[in-house]
Amino acid sequence: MRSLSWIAVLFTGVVLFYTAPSLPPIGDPESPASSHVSPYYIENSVSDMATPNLVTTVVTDYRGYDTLGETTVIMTAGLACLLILGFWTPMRRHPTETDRLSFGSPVLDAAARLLVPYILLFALYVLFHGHHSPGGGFQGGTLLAAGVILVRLVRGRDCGWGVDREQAVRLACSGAFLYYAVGLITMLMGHLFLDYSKLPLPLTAAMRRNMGILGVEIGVTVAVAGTMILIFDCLHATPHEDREAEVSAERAGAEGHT
Amino acid sequence: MNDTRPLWAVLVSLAAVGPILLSDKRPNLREAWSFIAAALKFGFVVSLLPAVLAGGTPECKLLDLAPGIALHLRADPAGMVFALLASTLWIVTTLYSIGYMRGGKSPHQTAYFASFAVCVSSAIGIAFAANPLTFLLFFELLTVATYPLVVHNRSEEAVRGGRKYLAYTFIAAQCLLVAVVWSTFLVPGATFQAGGFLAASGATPAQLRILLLLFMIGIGVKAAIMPLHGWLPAAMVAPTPVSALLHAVAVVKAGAFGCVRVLVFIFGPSLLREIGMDWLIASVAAATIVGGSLRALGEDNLKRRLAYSTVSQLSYIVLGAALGSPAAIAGAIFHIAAHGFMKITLFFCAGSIYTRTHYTEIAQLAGLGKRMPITMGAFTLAALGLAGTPLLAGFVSKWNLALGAIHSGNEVFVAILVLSAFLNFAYFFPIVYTAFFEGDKGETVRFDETHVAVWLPPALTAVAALALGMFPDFFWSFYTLAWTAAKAATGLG
Amino acid sequence: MSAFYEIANYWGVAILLLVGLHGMLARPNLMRKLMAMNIFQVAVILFYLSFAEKTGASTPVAPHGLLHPLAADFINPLPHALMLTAIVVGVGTTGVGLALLVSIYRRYETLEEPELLEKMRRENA
Amino acid sequence: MLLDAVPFQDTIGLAAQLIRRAMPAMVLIPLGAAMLSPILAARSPRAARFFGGGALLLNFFLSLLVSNLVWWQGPIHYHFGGWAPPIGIEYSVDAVGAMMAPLVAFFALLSFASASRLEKEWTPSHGGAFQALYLLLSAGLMGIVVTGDLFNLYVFLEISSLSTYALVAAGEDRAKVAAFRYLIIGSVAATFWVFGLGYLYALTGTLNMADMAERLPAVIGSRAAVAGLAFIVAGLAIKMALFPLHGWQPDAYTYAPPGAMPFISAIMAKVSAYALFRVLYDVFLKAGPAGEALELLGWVAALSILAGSVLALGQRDIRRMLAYSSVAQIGYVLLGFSIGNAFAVTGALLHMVNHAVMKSCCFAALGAFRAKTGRADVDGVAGLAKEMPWTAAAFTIAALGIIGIPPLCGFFSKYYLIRGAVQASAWPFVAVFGVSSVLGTVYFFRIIESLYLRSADQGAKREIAPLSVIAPALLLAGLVLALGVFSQDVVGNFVPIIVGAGGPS
Repeated sequence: MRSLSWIAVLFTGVVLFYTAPSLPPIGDPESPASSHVSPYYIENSVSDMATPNLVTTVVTDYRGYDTLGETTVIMTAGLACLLILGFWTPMRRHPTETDRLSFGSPVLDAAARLLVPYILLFALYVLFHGHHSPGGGFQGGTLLAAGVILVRLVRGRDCGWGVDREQAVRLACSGAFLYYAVGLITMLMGHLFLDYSKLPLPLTAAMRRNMGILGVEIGVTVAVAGTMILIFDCLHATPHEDREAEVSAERAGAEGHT
Repeated sequence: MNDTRPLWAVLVSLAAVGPILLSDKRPNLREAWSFIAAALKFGFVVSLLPAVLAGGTPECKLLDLAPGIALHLRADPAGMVFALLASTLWIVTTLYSIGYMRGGKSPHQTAYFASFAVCVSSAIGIAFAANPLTFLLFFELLTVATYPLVVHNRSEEAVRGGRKYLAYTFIAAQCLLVAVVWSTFLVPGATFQAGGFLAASGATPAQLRILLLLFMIGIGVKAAIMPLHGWLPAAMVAPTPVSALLHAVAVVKAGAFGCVRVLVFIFGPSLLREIGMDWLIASVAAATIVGGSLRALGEDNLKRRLAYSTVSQLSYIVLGAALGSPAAIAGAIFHIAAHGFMKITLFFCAGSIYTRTHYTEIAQLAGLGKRMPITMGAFTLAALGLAGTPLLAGFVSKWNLALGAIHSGNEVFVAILVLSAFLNFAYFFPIVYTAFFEGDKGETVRFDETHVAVWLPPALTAVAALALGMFPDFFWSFYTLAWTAAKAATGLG
Repeated sequence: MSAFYEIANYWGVAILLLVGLHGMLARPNLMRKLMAMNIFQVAVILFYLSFAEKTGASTPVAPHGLLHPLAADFINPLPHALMLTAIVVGVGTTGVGLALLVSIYRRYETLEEPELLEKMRRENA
Repeated sequence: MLLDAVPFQDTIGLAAQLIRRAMPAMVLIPLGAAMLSPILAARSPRAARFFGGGALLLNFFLSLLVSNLVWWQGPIHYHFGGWAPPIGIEYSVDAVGAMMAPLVAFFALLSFASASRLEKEWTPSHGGAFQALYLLLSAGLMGIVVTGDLFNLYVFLEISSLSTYALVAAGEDRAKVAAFRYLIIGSVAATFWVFGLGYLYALTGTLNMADMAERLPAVIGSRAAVAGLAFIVAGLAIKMALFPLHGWQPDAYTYAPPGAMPFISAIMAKVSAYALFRVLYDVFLKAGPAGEALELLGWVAALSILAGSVLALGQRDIRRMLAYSSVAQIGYVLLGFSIGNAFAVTGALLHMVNHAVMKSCCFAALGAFRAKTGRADVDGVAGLAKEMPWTAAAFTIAALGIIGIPPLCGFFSKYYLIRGAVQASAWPFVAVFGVSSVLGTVYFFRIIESLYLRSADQGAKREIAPLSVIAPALLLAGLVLALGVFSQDVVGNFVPIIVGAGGPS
């Protein structure tokens, strides 16, 4: 296996170093990449969909179908983790003694209690302000998941505001489906898939696109948040039999002490 | 224009495969199906005879196999000879195998009858194929359909024989595929024409030689030409009706007929002579004739000796087709039929000897002539025919082959034919002698023939061989068919 | 043909790519392979983003009220949009890879490939 | 109602317009069904399974309608979000795409029954996830087939890859190691594709296939374009499991769950080969891929054919042997593309269809054998022909097809490939076809021999193989025969298009 790797590395290296000089110089405004399609994006996105953030317009509207694919990729990853590690450890309502303190020392507990609300609030800001400043669905979703996972880490494995694995799966799938539904509405009305300007909203075409982008961003956020929590939960879960062994060991330990 | 009789001739036995497989539990019904299919097929083929004799070529085109090439069936004189032989002998062999199988109680009889039906239908398909691709299609179908027969009794030796058979035939199949594709590339949409269609192909002589080599390897394995004949003796482990099928009715005969198709109907005598390959192939055939006979001398097992005799007899056909003069081609095509009748008689006799006495070695046959006069009588008649004695079918084809050799200017092959006659005599006469003149003279031996279905077929085919010898146009008019094909091929018109 | 300094980014990309590729193919530890895969994917992200560069152009967010932004003022947003997808795909693949590693470790108690293959062979025999 | 008010001819026009509008639904139906499956499965697994099956059935009919419309009225284009290319993303289905789409939809539908049969032992949400991933795989593959945008192809390539890693990992314990190796090598392949696309984007500034085809001739001379093509082809070669890069396939095929195998084995490599066809003959055609680049590709393919056949000889486990045989057969397809003339390319495309049918028939039959005896090696299937005559016959027909016996379909694709090779007088490649068929005969007849000629050891445990596993095998065997006899109708549709569309003469 090692010799194959050296051959592959050598061969790829030669191709890279031999062909790099013939690429256009970096930063050159006349390079094909910057002169063929992207000028349209830059000049028309504000007038087309009243969204100053050019990247968001490209991500969610001009190449909106790519992002639907992306959201599906995230959902696929979540479902894949569920299938591979689908050992079903149902959430227990009343965490045992060790669960509460697995990570949480009092200092961490207090810090988390302060930090998490701001993380979640900032996540919503990033989502809703994605039109005007760098941000959008993916970043918002990740931040949401970060908040929830921080609580899990601090407060112990099994409590995370009732977002157990079942809800996480449902969250991931419904987020992706929301994005899909926004596109489907225009298609069922006889127009093109994901053509936000044809959404049945009493607004101008540009504003309809703006709202379409927002709806799609929400779908992405929900999908990404759900998937992140699902993946964390799967990786974190211990299979049934280990679980019972752990609990029984715990009980034996408790009797031993008393 | 679309005369569908050739199509029905091919399809009727394929259609019979279903009922044969389904009536596995009821042997009588299964044999009945085989008989009905054989009779129908024989009827269709014979119904084509008057049209072909009158010079017509009833044909029918079905769906396209490739751009510009259709599944094209056409009954021309040469094809008719092979088709008539195959359908006639199928009836006789079905009768014989019922007797033989019943007697021998061998298992897997349904598989035997089903693959037998597929073999014969692909043989008829090969006979009536009008373009190389259709020929290839039926040729490979025959290859696959014969495998279950070669490994019929599932013994370790049979499986090894099957493996050898597969090795030879599948390598040949690839060469044939390339050759067919190449020929359709050189002359797109070409069909078999008497006198060959490659003349106008514009390929260089070197390419044509390679193409011919590929064709000969592809078809030579089935025609058991010397270096490629290894699988045939190994396939002798199968029961006798299977060997009869292999040797006389379909498989090896399809190979020989394939050689005639390639040498006469794809390349054509003039082109062969032009690229200087005619004497090469003729000499290989001659070498096979002599080599096969010498190997036959050395074999003590009766069936293996007959196998090597087939190897040498088949090369008569290849020799005739290679020489290219009208008489040689006519002799070659006639020998397809003559050898069919004679060799099947020998195998039937070998089978009836085995069912009655379980003798397989020639030394054991001492004094058998008196116990089984009909079988041994038929054996002697067929053996003499193969040796080429006058008044028998073998003589007619050998006479024409010798005439053809002289016409085409290679007299040396006449010597080969004479030498092979002596060799034939040398390896058949000891059998006849031990059967009739040796063995304990004294005690009276009672008549001890096997079941009627086992000794009647060899008698019939021996008489047919005799009849063909005396009246070459007897019933099937093989002789006129052979000569019409030969005249057309050499432009005598 | 661009001069050496004009395409400096691409040397960085090449090095990252080669390090990632070597790490994935040669490293015996499966977790290291996964990390090398991330390096490999980051290299591509850097590669695309170096197309987006325009000298003298600012980040692709039009200031408030500017109705018709000029192409020369803003860098090319397309590669950034595409690399959002590549990042997401990277996360997805790493997530599934981690899940596989967890289940392998739980079943075979090792992540070293030679040991792993040895255990599988012994079980198989 | 709208329709009956319109006279008959207009309804045809209306129907055509409707299908033209509904074309992307070929991807969206399985995609939507996949998104809803886990939610539905939590409530009632049976309803979820009918929902998934119904979605695939509807998808198959739609793909038939679309392909007939394409073959009748020419390519269909669809602009997402109302943005015409190269601004937005475009779906474009031409004659060859119209052949692949029903193929993907058919195999997704066919092995859905046997794949979902496996879920009985799992919890509902586990099953829901399996079905969702199966639907995502079919949506991903269909997305690759119909897309007209190179980056969109990467996204759907990634969807199908991720779901395949999970489906493979759902098999027995060793499958997880095989899935991890497949994940690593698969992500190398996908990243190579993006990297190569980066080069081409840097030179042409567009991601749309048609637009890039227009702009490539100007820049084809530069080294970067050749490097881009090299990376793209390398990436796809890994996905197609071409020799030296096929390391992941044998393990993945061996340990994957038998239910999903007919689908995975048949379609995965073919869709990557089809993507390669789009790159070589849609994107790079006008620029004329460098002669020697195609020549090199041809030699890699020839090497892959021989190596795959030889490696397949040495295998006792039939699944591993079929995996190596797939390495060889995909080499046929690549060799057909690299020879380049109309016959060879037609042969390559036809071989994609034929091999998909034949290989999945082998795996379906093998699944039935394994359900019966629990073993999948050559000795394990000894003497099974007596107990399972129909499945054994199906396996034999598929095996003879792969070897190339007329009138089965394998013969005709080989006929075109050899005809193309002879026309380009590429004699070494003709020899390669011959040798690999002979090798194929050896390793397939070893199994046929074991099936029919050896007696079964009575000790092995015997369950009844369920009909849902045997039925696909029989249906596919029938298809092998039908495709062979009617190969002209399949070919008739896309030969003129390839030759007509300025393809290779």
